[in-house]
Amino acid sequence: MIEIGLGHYLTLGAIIFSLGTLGIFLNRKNVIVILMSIELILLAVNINLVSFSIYLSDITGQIFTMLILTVAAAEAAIGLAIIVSYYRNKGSIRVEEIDEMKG
Amino acid sequence: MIAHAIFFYFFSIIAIISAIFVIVSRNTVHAVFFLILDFISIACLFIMIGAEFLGMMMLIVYVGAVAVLFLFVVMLMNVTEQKLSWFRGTKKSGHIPTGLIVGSVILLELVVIAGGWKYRNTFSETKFLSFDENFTNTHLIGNVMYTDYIHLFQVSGIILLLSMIGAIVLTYRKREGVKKQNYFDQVSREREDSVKLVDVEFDKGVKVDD
Amino acid sequence: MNFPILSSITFLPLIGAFFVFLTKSDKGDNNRGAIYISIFTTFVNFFISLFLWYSFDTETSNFQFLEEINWISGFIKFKFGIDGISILFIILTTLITPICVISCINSVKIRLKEFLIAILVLETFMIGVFCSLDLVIFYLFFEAGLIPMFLIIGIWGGTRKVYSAFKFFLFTLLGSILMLIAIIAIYWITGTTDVTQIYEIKIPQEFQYLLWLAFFSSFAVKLPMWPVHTWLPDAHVEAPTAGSVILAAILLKMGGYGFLRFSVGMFPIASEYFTPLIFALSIIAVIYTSLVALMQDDMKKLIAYSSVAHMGFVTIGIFTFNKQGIEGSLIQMLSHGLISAALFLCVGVLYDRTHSRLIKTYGGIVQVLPKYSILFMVFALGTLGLPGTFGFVGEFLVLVGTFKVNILVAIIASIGVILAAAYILWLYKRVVFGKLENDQLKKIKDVNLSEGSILLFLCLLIIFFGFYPEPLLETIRVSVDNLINNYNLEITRNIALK
Amino acid sequence: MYELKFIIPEIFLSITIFTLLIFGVFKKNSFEIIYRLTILTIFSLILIILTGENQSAKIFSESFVVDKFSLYSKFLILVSCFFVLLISKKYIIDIKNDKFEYPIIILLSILGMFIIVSSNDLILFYLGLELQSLALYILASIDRDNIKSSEAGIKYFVLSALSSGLLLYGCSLVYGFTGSTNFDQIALMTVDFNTGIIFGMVFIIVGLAFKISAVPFHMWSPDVYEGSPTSVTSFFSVVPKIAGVSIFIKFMYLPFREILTEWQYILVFMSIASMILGAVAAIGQKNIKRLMAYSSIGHIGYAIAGIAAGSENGFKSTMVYISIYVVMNIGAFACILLMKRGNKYVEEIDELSGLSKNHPLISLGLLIILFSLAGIPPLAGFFAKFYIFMAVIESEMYTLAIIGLVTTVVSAFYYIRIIKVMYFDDARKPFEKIIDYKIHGPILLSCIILTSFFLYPSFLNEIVSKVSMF
Amino acid sequence: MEYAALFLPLIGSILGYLIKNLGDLASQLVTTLCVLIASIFSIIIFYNGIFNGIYDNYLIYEWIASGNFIVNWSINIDPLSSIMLVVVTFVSALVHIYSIGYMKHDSNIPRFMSYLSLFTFSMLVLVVSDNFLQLFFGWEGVGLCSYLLIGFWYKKDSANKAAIKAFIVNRVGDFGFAIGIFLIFMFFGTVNYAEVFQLIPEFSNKQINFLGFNSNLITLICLFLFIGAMGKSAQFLLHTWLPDAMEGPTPVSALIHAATMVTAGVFLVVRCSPIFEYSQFALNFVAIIGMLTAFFAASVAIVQNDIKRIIAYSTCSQLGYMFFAAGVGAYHVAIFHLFTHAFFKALLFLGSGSVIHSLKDEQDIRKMGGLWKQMPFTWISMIIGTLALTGFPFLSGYFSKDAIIEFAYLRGTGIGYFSAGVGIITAFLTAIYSWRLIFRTFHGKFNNENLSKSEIHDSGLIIIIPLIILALGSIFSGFVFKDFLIGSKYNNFWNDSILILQTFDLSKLPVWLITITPFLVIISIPISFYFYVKNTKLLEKIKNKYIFIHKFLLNKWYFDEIYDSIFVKPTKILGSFLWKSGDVKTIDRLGPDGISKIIKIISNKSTKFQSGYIYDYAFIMLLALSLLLTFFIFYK
Repeated sequence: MIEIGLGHYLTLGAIIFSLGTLGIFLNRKNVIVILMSIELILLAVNINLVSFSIYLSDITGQIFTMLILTVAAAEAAIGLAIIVSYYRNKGSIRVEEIDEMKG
Repeated sequence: MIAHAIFFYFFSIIAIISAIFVIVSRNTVHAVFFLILDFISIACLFIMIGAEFLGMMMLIVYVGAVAVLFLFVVMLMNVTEQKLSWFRGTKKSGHIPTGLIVGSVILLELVVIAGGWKYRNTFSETKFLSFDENFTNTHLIGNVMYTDYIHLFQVSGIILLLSMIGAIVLTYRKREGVKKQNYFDQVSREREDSVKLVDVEFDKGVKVDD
Repeated sequence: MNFPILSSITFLPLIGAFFVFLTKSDKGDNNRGAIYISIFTTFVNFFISLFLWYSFDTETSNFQFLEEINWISGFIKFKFGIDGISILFIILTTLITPICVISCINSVKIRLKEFLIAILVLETFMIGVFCSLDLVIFYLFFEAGLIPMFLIIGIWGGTRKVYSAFKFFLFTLLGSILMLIAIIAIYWITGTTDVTQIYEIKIPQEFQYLLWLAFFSSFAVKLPMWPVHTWLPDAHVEAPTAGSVILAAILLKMGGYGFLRFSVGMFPIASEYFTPLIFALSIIAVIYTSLVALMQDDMKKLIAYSSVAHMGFVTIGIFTFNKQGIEGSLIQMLSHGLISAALFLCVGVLYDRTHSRLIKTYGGIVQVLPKYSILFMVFALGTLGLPGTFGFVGEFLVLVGTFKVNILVAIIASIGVILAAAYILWLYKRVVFGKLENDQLKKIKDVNLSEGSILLFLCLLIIFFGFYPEPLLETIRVSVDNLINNYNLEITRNIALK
Repeated sequence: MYELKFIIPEIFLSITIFTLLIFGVFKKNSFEIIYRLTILTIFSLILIILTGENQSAKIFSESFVVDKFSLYSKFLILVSCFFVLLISKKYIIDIKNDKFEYPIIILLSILGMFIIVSSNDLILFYLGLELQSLALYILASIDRDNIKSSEAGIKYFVLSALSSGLLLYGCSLVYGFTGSTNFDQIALMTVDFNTGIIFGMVFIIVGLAFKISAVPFHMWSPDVYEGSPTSVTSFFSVVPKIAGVSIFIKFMYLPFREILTEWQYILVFMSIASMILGAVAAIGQKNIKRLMAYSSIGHIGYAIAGIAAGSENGFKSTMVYISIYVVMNIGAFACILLMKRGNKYVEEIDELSGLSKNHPLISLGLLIILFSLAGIPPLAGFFAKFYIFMAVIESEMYTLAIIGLVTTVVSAFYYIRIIKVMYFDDARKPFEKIIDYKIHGPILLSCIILTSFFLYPSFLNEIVSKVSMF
Repeated sequence: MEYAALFLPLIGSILGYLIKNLGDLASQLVTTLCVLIASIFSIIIFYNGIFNGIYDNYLIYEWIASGNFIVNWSINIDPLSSIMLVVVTFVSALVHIYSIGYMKHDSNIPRFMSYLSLFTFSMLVLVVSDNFLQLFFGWEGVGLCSYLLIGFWYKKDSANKAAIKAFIVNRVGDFGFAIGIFLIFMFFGTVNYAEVFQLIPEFSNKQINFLGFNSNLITLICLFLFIGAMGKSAQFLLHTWLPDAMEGPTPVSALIHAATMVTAGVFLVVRCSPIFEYSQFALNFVAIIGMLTAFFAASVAIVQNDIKRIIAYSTCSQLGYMFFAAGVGAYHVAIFHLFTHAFFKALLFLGSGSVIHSLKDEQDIRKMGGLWKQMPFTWISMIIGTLALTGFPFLSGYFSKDAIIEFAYLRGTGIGYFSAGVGIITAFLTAIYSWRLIFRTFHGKFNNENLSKSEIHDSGLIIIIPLIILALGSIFSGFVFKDFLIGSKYNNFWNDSILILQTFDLSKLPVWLITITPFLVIISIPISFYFYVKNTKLLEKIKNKYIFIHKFLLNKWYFDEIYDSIFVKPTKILGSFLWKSGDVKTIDRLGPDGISKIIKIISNKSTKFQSGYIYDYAFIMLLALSLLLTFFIFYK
């Protein structure tokens, strides 16, 4: 317990990852929260990568993390843009109401 | 050692709790704030284990840009206040228990793998996370970022460009009926374009457009 | 390499179809060009096939007129060739197709051009089936025939055409996919899909059973055997006359041909092992469908069920593995090809005039259609296997062959012959004889020149071969001998191994 | 500098994108010209690839691979994109979506795909994937005034982001347990068995399966296909699939080649599930785009079956399959893009009723394409399936083969149902007469390829057999 | 000449139909001429056979050759076939002539004549064959012609039904016959008579397993062949078609259902005498069936009212005689009776046809009576025929029928004695019903209400001439040919065409046996005169007293009803059961329809998963992920 090793970090990553996934499929109301959950997942990945990188003394992992940060930002931007566009059409972003197409 | 442990537990507990609040809070603005808190605590952890450049990047990019973007959109759409928690739908369904079960199954399995990793032979002798004293983390990244990984850097640039284009395509609207000055048109206007000399025949008048 | 006569005979109709496609499609029924082209093509094809028969060497069991082109590089060759077994089917095909073309000129009212294209394309596929000496090529043609037939039933069919077309298509497709798996498996077992090579290499015994079953599933549906026959009555009933004719005369024969060429030829041990199964299904088919046929109120359905019964004889004959049985079933297939085609044409003649296939509509038509009645009678007699008609030769040989192998099967199958007499004569009585009560019937005209000449031609053929089947028997003799010899060799070798 | 000659196509593409973007921004109503320039760009890219460097190389510290396999995939991507752009132009203008960004985004997604198929490194692969996906999100919701399109965008975005997350998590595990992001290094490190790597592999496969819409990660595709503008749907159903399948193959056969027995389970499962669901769920569909979505789910099932065979023949057959699939789908969508009646594009299958009477040639074309999709010989679709099953049976996966073939029968049902609607049912009002060689040409070409394929079916094989990654 | 004798009727048949546009007369002439010439040729052949011993086998060509199954078309002339040739062509020629007059008013004369000639051809093919398959061809061919001719008046529903019945019952017989042929081919490897007969002795003790029963091969073959003969010759159990067949025109009944076709069965048994001789069981079976038929048919004939049916039952009965003659081994006697029977039965039929013709198609004898003055020629010829039939001394029937009873007795076995006894009783019954026919028709009161007596007159010359010729035949044929055919030197004539292993000793005949039959026959005349003309009330009384027996006989022992409920109805019910519940409700419902329904249900279910909600989609993805992970954790 006292000696903090890689396993601890990975466990933290795993917990945040699971919370992120839960956030996606338990959510019923707001699409933006789903976006935030996705950010949580990416965060979990970052934790993994950074701790691996430190552990392996290999800088690649951190580079990877940095690029993920970039991509996450881009993704968030586009995601929000789509949500805005949807909101303009529908007047709502409740997840429960996004069911125009099914079957 | 102990300091490491204390800091780790402190920040990770904050991170987990705030992550939980991100997904359960009724107010979206609160959720965004919890997200920011989460990022900050993770950034602290990064700094603590020696990835200080990344930790700072997190703060700048996530907290400074992404989270603000979120806040902006949340405010824009006026969807902040909700009566019920996010995961409670209008229709009754058993999705919460099943979701929790599936989530915990995934979590357990991931933890098992993380635990299993510990006993892997090749890596098991190292108990501490390693710190390289000679170079700072920033140096290390800087050394490779624009040399070995220049192509990645370029591609991520293109991705950002694309997201820009995308955001514009999806949300930018030309307002109809807004009068705007067009300097280029003004300057390039010639006499021939605007004045027309007409020989008017007697007693016929002239037909004027517009 | 000589002139590729088999390829030309196979692909000539396709070229014809292309030219028909190019003709101007008039709104009206004035598709002269299309008609002439298709008649010309099919007749030329018929004469080429006759020439093929003429130059066919009946003394050898080897495949003749071989053609070989690299096709899928490395493992599959486009191989064509015929022996005594396949040549007659080719002639049957080229004979029936012009008849269909001529018959449909009168009866098909809409989209004649497309109809002709479909028939011509179908002819290509059918001939291809009988020519191909490679399993993959065979499969290709075997399945491809579904497309035009599906359209023929669906577009020009009767009231329940959609149901029937779908049933036909999906049923036969489902049947044959297992065969595709088996073909591929054979390739990985033997390293080739060339039938002649597989004959020599011989498939190991332990694989034979499953492979045989896979092939069986395909042929049984196509043939069709009980209990997978139910697509046939529906398809026949709804198909236009020409479609029914082709279906009955040729498509069904592919199953029998497949059994002979592939099941017996490639898997002799499994064939022997599964003979009881075949016998059981076949005699059930013979009795069951004859009984069902007895009670039909729709002429086409009745004939369709009778086809199933007749095909039961074919399978029984093939799996006797003696000369009489196999030659008999070959003759039976040919005769059924002619007779059932003729019967469907007969029904078509009536249908064109009154637009009803129900038996109860008719009665006493001999008074208005005397010529027709005589021709119909000959075909009816052919169906019930009266000596002196083509139908008898095959049926009797099959029974003779079967009796040598399994007395019980032969006896039960013979009961089918009695039932055949019952249903076909009863049909004839209800349609042709009796009082002419339906006023609609009083105005109809006897067969016209084209119908009459087709039917008369078929009638003469049926009688001629009934009295003198020797040309056919001579053609198939050596090949059948060879088949049986190979089979016996394999069986004895297998027994010796045990 | 030596290395740059291998990425001439990518450089050319990037520079063109920038140029076109600048051009488009400054010129008004530039859609028409930029669209043409885009087509021209793609055409010249095809030429560049055909005439360009022919030898294999690994550049950028072995993270970027140029070999025949990637070149073939790129070629296929370009050609299919070329035709998709050709057929969809009229539609885009008709639905008033003629933004100049549209072709540029397509070019960007193609750049992403180029990176994907060439990548030999997890990071590069991820970036390429994101570049492509982001472009696709935008494309899906590009008809921004249409609620369906926005909804499609939202669904696609959320689910795809989730799948990217899963994929990334897998990447992190793989990186952590092997110590490298390079495919070759990963392959070396996976020799000794490790659950962590397998977990990473599972996550990565899930992410990839999502991108090519394999069951059970397919849920997005029917909705997105239906909601997106048809021009985008036709793009979706063809181009990203090529990149997805080719990177799928690459993952299975390069980094994970040592744990073949492990991923075969997943692939067999996904393949069977996709084939069955693709066949079964399509039956009840009324919207033809939705039907095409299920159809492509089914087809992906077959493609995966080829990969699952785990042999050289297996992945080659998959390449052949996807090539033929592209031909068929472009043809099919070209026909769908002709379904315009009274200034409105219609998507219901019933609208095709009696098409053969009013538009005999188009319906003949669609007939050939549909039969080919159903895999009926002698059309090319049959050969595609044939090669797949050759490989599958070679690996003695008989169950997979049998289930696969049974599903072809089921799927034949809904294909011929469309044919039934066109040919057997009564005629409706004819569609608007569209005479556009840019649409009819691809249909004709597609039909010619499909029907004449049997003349020399090893044509594609011979090309693919030269394609090797190793 | 042999070819001509065989093929002329065929040519006549085809030509006769083809030239129908030239008028009825042309086809009548052509067909009749052809058959006439053929009959002359056959007489020449017969003559050459008897006196010059010219017998030969003419091969026409190979019909079917499949492996060792080789069948020829050939003309085999031997004593048996030559005598049959004569019978067939001669009677046929007369019937042709008769038909010209009889069918005068019919609208389909060419068709009728053509059928008749075709029938003649088939019958000839049958008798001249040298192998079983050609025999089978003729066998079925005559069956077909019989079918066509019975159903000649196609507007009559009863005629059509009778035709189909005739064909199908015959088919049942043929089924047995075919199995016999299969057995022969299976064990002897050939279907040629000569070769088969040669091999028979070697196989005489061979036991085979037939459907689980061990039985003697020869017996089996004989029994199956005999089933065929039973069908064709309308023997007990398979006789039901013959009375119904009287729906056809009378010349048809005369030719087919009396003189020729029905005797084919007898011919078959005689032809196969080399086989039958080796199986006592089969012979006994033949004798018993023959006996039963003879008695049964005679008993039924007594109460029937349709003039043609009575004669038909009489035919049945006489065929029974022939069979039991064959059954006791007296094949030559059977043929002799066949020969004489052809004459007098044809005569009777044609005579009754003449009556029917005159009475405007009235066949019920209750509506006749007292016609002898109006139709003297017919009356006389009928009397001659009846006398011959009943075996009145020195007419043809006397020689042949008594000979049968005598030979049966001479056989010396139990069966032989028994059959002789039954034969005598049946002869008495025969006499009774024959005279009943005569008295009811020609004597007593005229009972017809539709027709005045003055309208009735004898038929024209063209009808009378055949009657006269046949009458002469009936009178003299027995006496003339007796010595050739059944005399003590019968072997001189028959050569090897029939085989009788155990010869008969004619000298052992007791006198009472020779005299008893003629005595019964003669006293039957006054008895029946009393019952049927003088004191009809007594008959009524007897009838009412034994109403049950009368009904039983009138309904022909209820055979038709029994067959209907055993075979016909169940077949139909089974047929529609298999169709409706077998094909439609079981195979289709479980097969294609069921599967497609299931697939549609699955399809609907599976599209329900596609709920449209993002969270559901994500959930399914993650669920699948967790399942995969779990799989790997527990699998590894």
